[in-house]
Amino acid sequence: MATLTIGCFSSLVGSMSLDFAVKLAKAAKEKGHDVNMWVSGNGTMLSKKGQRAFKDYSYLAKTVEALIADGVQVTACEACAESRGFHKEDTMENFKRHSMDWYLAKCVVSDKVLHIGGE
Amino acid sequence: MATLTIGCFSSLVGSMSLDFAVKLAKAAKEKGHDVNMWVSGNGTMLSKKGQRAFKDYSYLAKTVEALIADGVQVTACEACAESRGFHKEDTMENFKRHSMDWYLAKCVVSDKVLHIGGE
Amino acid sequence: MKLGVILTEQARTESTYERLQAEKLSVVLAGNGIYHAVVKADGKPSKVLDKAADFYVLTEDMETRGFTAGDLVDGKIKPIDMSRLVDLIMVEHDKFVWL
Amino acid sequence: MKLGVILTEQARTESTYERLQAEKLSVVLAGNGIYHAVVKADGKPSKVLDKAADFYVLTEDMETRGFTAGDLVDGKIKPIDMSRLVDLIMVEHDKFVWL
Amino acid sequence: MARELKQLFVIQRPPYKSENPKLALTHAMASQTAEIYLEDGESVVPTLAFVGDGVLNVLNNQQAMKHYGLSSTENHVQMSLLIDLRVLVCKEDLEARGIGEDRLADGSALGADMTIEVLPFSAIMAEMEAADQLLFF
Amino acid sequence: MARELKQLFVIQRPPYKSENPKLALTHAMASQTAEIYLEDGESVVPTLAFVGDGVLNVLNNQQAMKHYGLSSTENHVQMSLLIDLRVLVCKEDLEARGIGEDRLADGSALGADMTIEVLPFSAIMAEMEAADQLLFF
Repeated sequence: MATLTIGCFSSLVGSMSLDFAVKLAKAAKEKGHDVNMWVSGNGTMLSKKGQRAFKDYSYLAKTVEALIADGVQVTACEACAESRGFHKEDTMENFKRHSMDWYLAKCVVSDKVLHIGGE
Repeated sequence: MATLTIGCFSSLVGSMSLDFAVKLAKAAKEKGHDVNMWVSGNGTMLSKKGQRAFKDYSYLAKTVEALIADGVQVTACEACAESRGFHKEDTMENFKRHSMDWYLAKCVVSDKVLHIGGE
Repeated sequence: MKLGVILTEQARTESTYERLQAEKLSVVLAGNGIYHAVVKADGKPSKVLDKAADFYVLTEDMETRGFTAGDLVDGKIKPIDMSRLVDLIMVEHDKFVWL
Repeated sequence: MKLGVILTEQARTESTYERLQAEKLSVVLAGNGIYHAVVKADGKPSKVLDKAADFYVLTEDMETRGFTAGDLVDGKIKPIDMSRLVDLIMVEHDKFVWL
Repeated sequence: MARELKQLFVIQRPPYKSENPKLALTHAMASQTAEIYLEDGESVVPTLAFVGDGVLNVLNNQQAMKHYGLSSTENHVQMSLLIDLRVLVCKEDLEARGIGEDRLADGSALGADMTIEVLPFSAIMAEMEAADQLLFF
Repeated sequence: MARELKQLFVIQRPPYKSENPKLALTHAMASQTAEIYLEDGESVVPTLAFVGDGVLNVLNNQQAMKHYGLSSTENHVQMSLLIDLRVLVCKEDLEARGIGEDRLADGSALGADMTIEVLPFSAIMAEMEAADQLLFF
């Protein structure tokens, strides 16, 4: 088995790209791979605690919590989060925050990287 | 003088559309018009309190506070905000929250509407 | 109707813009829409400019992206500021849309 | 190189995709990219399919948008699930990019 | 002042990649309750017009709930029909994409009397002209 | 294991409408400090390649600070050159847009030794081939 690092810049709810990233992380984990996940830009919305489930909106918080419990390292870009007013106390439990160098360092020790840019 | 209602769905920081909406609101207000502003979807990010100013990221919180103090009614879609984990206690002071009917009702009493869709 | 259109993307692939009709039509190039006013597409001026309309470009968005009025590809495009845009919206057109 | 590409937009206006070259090239249509697999563009199959590549479409994204394998415009497009995509990324290609 | 405001919501983007078209539908449906903010005699009547890639929103058989736990855009179209909103779809844009009219969302399962109106672009352009306010999504 | 990872960041979107190109630049620059997370002998070297509408990012005279209080994408390109990152720009894509090479960002004002390399797409394709990892923005 190998290591996959997924980076994602896309916003919560809107684009479905973050939904895709979370689904892919889950599928890779289920196949026995190690998975890291980096969210930056509007992707940091994923880290906000207290997301409410409505059926009209994508709801990813629960899946992300399960991934984290399952050993997936999920990390938000600290500066991107702070600029949006997401501080440490706004962050989902066990959702890490680091500067962008964390992502590059994870790439170094990963067999594969999928970077999801765009909105 | 007349009344302008601006609606905006675009995300904070990313697209510059929200920057445009805020600038237009300010310019219209300075020319003596009444202005209402509605943010929905990812636009509700504008309502998050505690946004930090960095020169690498758009920073609109201060301008929005000044607009509100100046009598511009700025309102976020409540469901869109809640789904993203932005609750009442996460919201900038005097930034209102209502359901979507507020926007339509403001349109009824406005001379002009500019609706900014897209990301 | 007197219709104003704000274009903010450099890529227009759908055909709504091409099909819009109005007695008076104004097109405001703002955000990344300013590229239609200052850069070419495959060596030719943007097709967006083919429309029978009055064209405006938001100076501040043009300058933000590294261009000035001297770069405009067509003399019919008028540089404006946000204050002038307010008048276009509030006084000179019936409806204004963000495409 | 063995290169995989994920396309998630229904509109491709820039030319990077057209110019990509690899000994082995796979294109995965996901998100709104699935429209290239199931709807026409001006009555013809999407130009995206002109590329010399292996084509895949993510079944769940196709179904989300109201289409099934019966709607595929070309028999060369293979429906896959997320688990199969993991193998394409982790095992069968050197690099995978999201265009 | 008694006033019925006519709004035309023009949806030009495809579903799911952007939340925009779904928000157009939910905002239009909110017209039902807008009166709590309005004076007597005031009301707002939105009409929905799908053009360009926006026509992809009104397809039937969307399985968003099954795959993403998300109510489908189709479902929102059906609900709009149920509350008697007019839903217009551009004929030429359906044809260019090879989408037959048998593929369009149907509100009757939910009990809607209204059906989707497939119209040439010229008729939708006339609706833009007639509307008091135009909102593009 | 000693290892130098070569990453190619391919930027295909224009600036400002999306935060994406600027994030590409800031992520690339973060390679300078990534070693705090790495073993001895490990390092990461990103190269930036601007193609398609992405070439619009590297223009000079961007006035984002004046008009939006925002550091310009040009400034980030200059900073990238200053820390000796390679910055590649597609020649054909500049030409198609009528942009001369005299319009490109210059890092020398900040003291950079590196300059932007204008290359045909085929040369950028060869860089994609040579890179260990490819990240598209």
